[in-house]
Amino acid sequence: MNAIIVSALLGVVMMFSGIFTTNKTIIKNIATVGVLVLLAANLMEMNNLFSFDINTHDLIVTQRYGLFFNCIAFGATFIYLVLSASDITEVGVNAAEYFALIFFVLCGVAILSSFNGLLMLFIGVEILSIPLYILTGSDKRNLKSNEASLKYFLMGSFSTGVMLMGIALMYGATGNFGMVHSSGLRGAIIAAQQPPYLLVAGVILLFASMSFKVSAAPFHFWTPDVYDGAPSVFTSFMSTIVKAAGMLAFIRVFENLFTVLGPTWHIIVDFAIVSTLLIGNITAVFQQSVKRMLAYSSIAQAGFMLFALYANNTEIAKEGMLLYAAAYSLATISIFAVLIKLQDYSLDGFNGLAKKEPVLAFAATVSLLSLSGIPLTAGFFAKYYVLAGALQAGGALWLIIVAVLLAAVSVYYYFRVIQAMYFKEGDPQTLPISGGFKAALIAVAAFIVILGIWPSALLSWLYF
Amino acid sequence: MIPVLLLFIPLVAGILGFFIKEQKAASNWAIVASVVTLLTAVIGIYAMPASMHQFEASWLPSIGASFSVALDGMSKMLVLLTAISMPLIFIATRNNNYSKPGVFYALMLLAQSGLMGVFISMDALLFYFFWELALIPVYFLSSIWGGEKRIAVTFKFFIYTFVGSLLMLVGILYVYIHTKDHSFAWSSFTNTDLLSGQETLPFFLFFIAFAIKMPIFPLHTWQPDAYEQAPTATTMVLSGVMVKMGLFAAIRWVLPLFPMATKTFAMPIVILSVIGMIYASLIAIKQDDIKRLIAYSSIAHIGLMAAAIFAGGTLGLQGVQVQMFNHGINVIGLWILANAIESTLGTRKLSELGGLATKAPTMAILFVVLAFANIALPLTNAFIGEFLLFNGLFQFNIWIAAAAGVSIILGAIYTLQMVQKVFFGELSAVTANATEINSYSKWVLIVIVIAVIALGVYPQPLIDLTKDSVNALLVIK
Amino acid sequence: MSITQFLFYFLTVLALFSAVMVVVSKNPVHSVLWLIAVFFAISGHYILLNAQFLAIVNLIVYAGAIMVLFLFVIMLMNLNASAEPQKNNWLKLAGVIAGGCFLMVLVSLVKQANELNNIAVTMGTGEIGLIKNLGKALFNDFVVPFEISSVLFLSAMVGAVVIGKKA
Amino acid sequence: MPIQYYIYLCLALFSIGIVGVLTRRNAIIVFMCIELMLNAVNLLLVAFSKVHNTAALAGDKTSMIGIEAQLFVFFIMVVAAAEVSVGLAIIVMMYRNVHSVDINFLNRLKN
Amino acid sequence: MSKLVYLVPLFPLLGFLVNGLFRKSLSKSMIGIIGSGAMLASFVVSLLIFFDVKNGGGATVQLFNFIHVGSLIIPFEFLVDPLSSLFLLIITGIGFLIHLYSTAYMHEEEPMHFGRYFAYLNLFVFSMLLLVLGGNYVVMFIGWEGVGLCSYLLIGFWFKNNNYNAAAKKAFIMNRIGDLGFLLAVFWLIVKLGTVSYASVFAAVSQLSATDITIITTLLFVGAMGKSAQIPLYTWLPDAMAGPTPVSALIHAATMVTAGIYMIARSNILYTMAPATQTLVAIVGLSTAIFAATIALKQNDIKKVLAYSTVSQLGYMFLGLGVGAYTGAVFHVMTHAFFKALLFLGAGSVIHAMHHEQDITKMGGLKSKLPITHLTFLLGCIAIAGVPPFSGFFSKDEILMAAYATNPIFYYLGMGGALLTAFYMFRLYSLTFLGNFRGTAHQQEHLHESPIAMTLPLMVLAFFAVVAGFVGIPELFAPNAHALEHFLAPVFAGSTAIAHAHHIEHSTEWILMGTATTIILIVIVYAITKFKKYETAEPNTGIATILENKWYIDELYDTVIVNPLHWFAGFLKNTIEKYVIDGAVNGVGKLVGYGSRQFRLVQSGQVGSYILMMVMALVLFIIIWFNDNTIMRFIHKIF
Repeated sequence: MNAIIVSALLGVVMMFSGIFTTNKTIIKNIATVGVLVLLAANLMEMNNLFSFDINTHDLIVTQRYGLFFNCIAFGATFIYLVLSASDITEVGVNAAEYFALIFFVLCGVAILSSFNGLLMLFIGVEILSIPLYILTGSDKRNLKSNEASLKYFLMGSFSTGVMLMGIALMYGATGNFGMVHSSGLRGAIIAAQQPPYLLVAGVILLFASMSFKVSAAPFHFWTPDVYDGAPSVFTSFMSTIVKAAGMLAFIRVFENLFTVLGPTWHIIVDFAIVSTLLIGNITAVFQQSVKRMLAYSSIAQAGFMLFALYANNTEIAKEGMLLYAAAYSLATISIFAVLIKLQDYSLDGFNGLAKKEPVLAFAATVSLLSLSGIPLTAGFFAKYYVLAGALQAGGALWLIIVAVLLAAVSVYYYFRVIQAMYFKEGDPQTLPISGGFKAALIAVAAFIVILGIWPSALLSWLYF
Repeated sequence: MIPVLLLFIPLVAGILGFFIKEQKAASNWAIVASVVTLLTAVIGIYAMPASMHQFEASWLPSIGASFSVALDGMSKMLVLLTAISMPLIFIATRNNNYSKPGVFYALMLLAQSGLMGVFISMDALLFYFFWELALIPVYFLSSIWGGEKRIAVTFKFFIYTFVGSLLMLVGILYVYIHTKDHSFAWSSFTNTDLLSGQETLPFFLFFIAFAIKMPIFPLHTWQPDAYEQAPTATTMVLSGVMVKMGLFAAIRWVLPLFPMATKTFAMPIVILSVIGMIYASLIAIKQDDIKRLIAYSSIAHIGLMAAAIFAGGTLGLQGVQVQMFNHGINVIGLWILANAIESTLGTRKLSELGGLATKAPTMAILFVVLAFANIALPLTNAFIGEFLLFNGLFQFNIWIAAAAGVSIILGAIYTLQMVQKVFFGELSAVTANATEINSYSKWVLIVIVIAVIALGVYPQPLIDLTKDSVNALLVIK
Repeated sequence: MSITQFLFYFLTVLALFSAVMVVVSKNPVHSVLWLIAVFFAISGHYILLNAQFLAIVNLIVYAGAIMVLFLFVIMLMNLNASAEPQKNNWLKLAGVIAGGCFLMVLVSLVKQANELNNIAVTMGTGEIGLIKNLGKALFNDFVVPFEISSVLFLSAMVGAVVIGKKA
Repeated sequence: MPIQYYIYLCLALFSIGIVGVLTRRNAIIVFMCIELMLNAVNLLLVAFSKVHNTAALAGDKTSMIGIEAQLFVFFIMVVAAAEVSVGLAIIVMMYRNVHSVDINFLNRLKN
Repeated sequence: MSKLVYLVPLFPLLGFLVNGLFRKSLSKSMIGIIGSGAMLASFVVSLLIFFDVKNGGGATVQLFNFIHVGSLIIPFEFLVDPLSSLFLLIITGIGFLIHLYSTAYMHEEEPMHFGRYFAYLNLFVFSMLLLVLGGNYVVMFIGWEGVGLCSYLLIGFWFKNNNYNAAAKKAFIMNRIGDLGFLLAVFWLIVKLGTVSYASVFAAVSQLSATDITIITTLLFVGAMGKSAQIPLYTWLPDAMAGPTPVSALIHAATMVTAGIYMIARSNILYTMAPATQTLVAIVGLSTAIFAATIALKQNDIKKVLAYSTVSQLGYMFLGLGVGAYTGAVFHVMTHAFFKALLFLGAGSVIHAMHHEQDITKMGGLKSKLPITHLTFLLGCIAIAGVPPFSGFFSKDEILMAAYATNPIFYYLGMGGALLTAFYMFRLYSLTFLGNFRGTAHQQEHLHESPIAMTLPLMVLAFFAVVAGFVGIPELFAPNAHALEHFLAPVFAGSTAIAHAHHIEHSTEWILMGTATTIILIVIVYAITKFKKYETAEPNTGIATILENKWYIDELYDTVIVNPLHWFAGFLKNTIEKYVIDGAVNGVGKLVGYGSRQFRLVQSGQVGSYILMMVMALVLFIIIWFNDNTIMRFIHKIF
């Protein structure tokens, strides 16, 4: 509960800070400190030091796993703010409000990591989504931003409708919204022996809408357009922390349902995984804009995260999910932080970056290596854990082979950026870059490498 | 402790190397580092007790992966090869100038570290780690300092091998799931009870990775291009040491893990390898570029080793072990010569060369010796290897051995053709102003030539070094 | 046919017809009005189902507040029928077919669902729809989501400000 | 009334909403159709709530089972209201920039 | 003494190293002294060993284990027995003479190349010694390939001339083809017996099946074909005349080409047990003898004639081996070594005098100008023609008699070849030394006898060419006078025990011998008279053209093997590699690119179509779920 309450309060604080000051640096610093406070609050709850004691009537259940995910999300947000907070303040005039919205999103993240029931899922998803519609459109005079915002909003609302229909049908079949193990949905399903038709229809609709949230194909269509149109700082946020939270929610909803739903489930998940990987990776190949390429790549990465869903409930997959969230968020935040500093988002805009800004190029390279899953970077273990989980859960080998082959395709487009930076001549225009920013980038890169050598550094916290 | 040192000396030296700006200093640093590695390897292998040859530390206990490295016969030999090659390469190419020399040498040292890791790791995950790590520096080396088409070619090479290694990763996962104690240790991997039907898929997942790396026909097309475009020093690493990764891995990981599948698929694989030998030899006959010629010749030689691995048998396996080392130093010698020719004359086209023996007799002699080593003339080191390899193949199947034998003849054709076109005949416009090979390369080549002949006359040390791993392999089978 | 049955059919027909009119009306204002009609029909259903509180809320919040907001916006923009250019007929057809398919598969599912047989909705009884009961539940069991909804509203509010404020 | 009738009704309303979303280009009408979909869901939830309540009443005369669905409907309305405010703001913003609410008018982002 | 046998190859090796490494700093005379001195030293040791063996010595000397893998042990061992000691003598003896000769012949070369020449020569002798001394097939193979290497180096000694290089390459590759056969035979032995040492192989020969023996011997014979220039692998030898003449004398007459005979003689037990192979050997040998002789009839290059004569004589030796006359074959090797070395060196002397003119139609009348050369050459010709009591007579006669005993047809054909030999040798002699001088005036002015370093070896060789035959006097003349047979008897003891002794009547032998000698003498006289008055070349017609062009065999090989091979290689390189294999690899990349372009179109940018697709996907999911059986079956069918 700590995270939910503190993040909501921090959102309010940020709202008011906009009233009392217009100094962007102060606002920025408040936000950065705020995230640390949030992180501290969450850690406290994790270590049973202090937590709000509220009777949630089993609507919210905090578990170590979810809290740990919160830590990752808040930590990633902290890094995000350190790297990009000054760019957030540059998007428009409402700097304080942007931060407030970010904290509201974090509140949604915290709900999604601890909900216990479809009602809280629904509310959490909405709290997560609504600020994003606004952040997407925050660059108000940019038509691309407008367009992205409108598309995101319409399609998001549509998917909300689908989700609600799914929930309604599930409720109709079981008379329950809860996920408490024996008396909730799961118990009802087990009791019914063969899953009732209405329930299945509802689950499919819910699956579709959750797929939409994590941009899994064939419900991914909004992703490239929205990520491309949104201001880059917010794309960075959306495509990492928010997406990871969505994925966590997805897994949490389904981890209890899968085992009882029968083998057909796997066909649908297979279909989703394959099409997500295929569309994400293949379409990214010919993108000329790095930002749009990263949008497609985030679809592809979602395909990998879906393996954690596929592997429902195996220990290794759950760890993998956390590691994936951390690795993917770190890498993407860092690459976006570099991207934002460039004037030209096209591939040619990166030409010769290594000569001009070696630190930026190096950090971007480490991030890209991590995204493509090369060993010694966190991305490798992330992919490794989820695939191992899928295999351990008795997954089909062909699915994993398809996945790795498409990962090889992903190397193609990630490395095109590395090639542009290191092997091509050019004179990239960059915004002014501070020493602190560079130091932070290096730190992130180092963190990626440390996780890549010793993932236990992160994962062992899960068990203490 | 020794394996750890072998891993970390080049690693640390490499990382430090990034900060050196000046050409000579960087070169000196690399030479010193690699010589220290070499000394460590030699002293460690020959003067230290066996207890120093192993090291194990906890790495990821939750999934059963550990930092487990060890030196057995086979890895000792390849470690020696790696350790010897690097100083030779660094000294021989000391006259080459690079932009950003510090980075160049640093990456070379990192590649060395990765290679060492591949050869010494006794844990599948660790092995995979190093397998990829060896590749990354090479990717950068080739892409930054390579030839005209370097970016596209290196990229193809990288993705090609990456596809293979990803498949191997799936294979590793598959076997891992089936280990009894859910561990990545080599001993657990060899101790699974996979049914023969279950072996097929992971066998091919592993095999394809190694086949691409070796490379086995028809997965070889990345190789000539990559060798041609990479800076010569990198090409030396690639063909001298790196292709041995595939062979080594096949012996270390495929044979003991999937004995039944190996038996089942030995025949098609051997046939494919032999086709590759003849095919590559024939193409080599038609090559006009020295580097490409050596590349195809290398494919042919590797094909023989691959065939012998899957043909099995003491003689063949022992032959592969010996030949890995021999081919490594021989081919490095050939690359040094190719580099010398290219750097002094600015061309690698056979059709533009000729009569170099008049201008550069020393180079000619060294080249001829290595050329004859390349075609496995007796009393050169390659003969021992090929003799054993053919023997192994012969025991497997007479007709295949006879067909493979054709490559002996074809090898003579293209090698002598190359020698003739480069060194004999009248001087051409290009070679008219040729000079003798520089003394760095010369002395390195002399060392190599001495090694070629010494090991050709008295190969027993090499055989004895690897005997235990061959025996171990046969016990498992 | 009892009165409730009659009301059910009447409200159903009304709801469906109005819904179709929402979709097919050329003039956005008409659409809004037809939508309000749908809401009324649905509120009627709520009453039939003894969900009186929801019926009222539906009317006040939806028909009253939200639809007025829509009307405001439409008026503000001065949109009329001609504002919407003709859409590609093929896409329209595809849309109708897709929607029809969706309806079809779900209906066929419900038809096959044996577990729903013999379950009838009894009308005119039950107390859960009463404000008293709902209020108790809302402020006891569901107080957490209720409070958390405030975050939702806050963010919507901030959003409206961010988007709506002249830059 | 058999429960199927309510399900059919709600599915029909929901599908009409979908068809509207698919066929209309006016962003406001598209949005209204989405509201229609939400209302279909609301009605379905209430109907189910009634069914489950009736079933529970057979065993326990004071059972409150089914009330959570009605509260769910309540929350849906809450969320819908919030969404509307944001959505209309976005639409207005778009209208300000391009003087149109045609959803296909903006298509810079593609491929 | 025999224990010191390693000294024999050691001296040439040292000579090679010293001359090779320090050739820049040594003077020519130093180089000559070192090169020849090494040979002399070897010769002396060989001589000692020979007498040691003659007195019942002999030994197997193991130096170290060359290869020891599993149960396979291949030691680096030397075997000293009558056969190898005899070859030692021939190699080091003639080798020494040729070294000596070379110091004068090659004197025009620059010191560096002079040193290189002697280094190669020493290396060659070293390899040849390994070949004959080797105590197992692998060591023999080392020498076997080593002589091939040296032959390559020496033929291409004047490396600026690309024709010479091509000839060198051809020699090496032809040899390699044979070597492959040899190697396969060795593998077969290893597989079947697990050993390659002569002693253990011959002891275990009974364990081999008849098929095994036939295959092994055939494969070994393929090796011999390459090394000893038999049909079909003979074409390299005539081309090998590109090398300096002493090299031709040493390699292509006296030593290297006899390696095949040595090897078969060494493996005589195997061959005796494989009658089928023996027949093959005899037939191939005989055909080669006659075939090469016909070509030699019409050659005008002095060295080419000698080269074809060599091929032809080697054919006789194989005939001897094929009919079981191992001693005869070895005997012929010995006598042939003397007179062929003599002839080549004599030819060298002529070429030297004629300023590198090799065409005999442009010579003539050299008799008076080069008296020593002339005389020794004539003796050589008589010896090779087989006139009694010159050495060639005895050895050839022994082979032919054995052939008669096996199959009279062999004899008649062999005899025909011998007549051809007499004819072309004396054609050569007459054209070169008799008649009028047909060269340029410049050449005539400078005609001179060669220096002593060249003529001395000629004289020594001439002496042996005349008298060497007496070590093998047939039983016909004096019972038990065949010293060589007695000396070699231990080597061939196994074969003698198995083989059916073919004895022909002494009367028959007398008749054959007499007739043959008479006809040969007639042919010689005919040839001398015919070519004495030769003035200008007349264009050849009919079969003569074919003979002049060597039966067009080189052209045939080019058309049937070389050109198709090159075409095929080009096809692989330019089509298969580029478009099929690499094309497939790149095709995958292109496919991904194409897919990418197509997938991008789905992203149309229109909300309506996005939602449409989402709805359709939903419908699809539901359909999938509720038709799971059908769909599962479908998916299982695919994967």
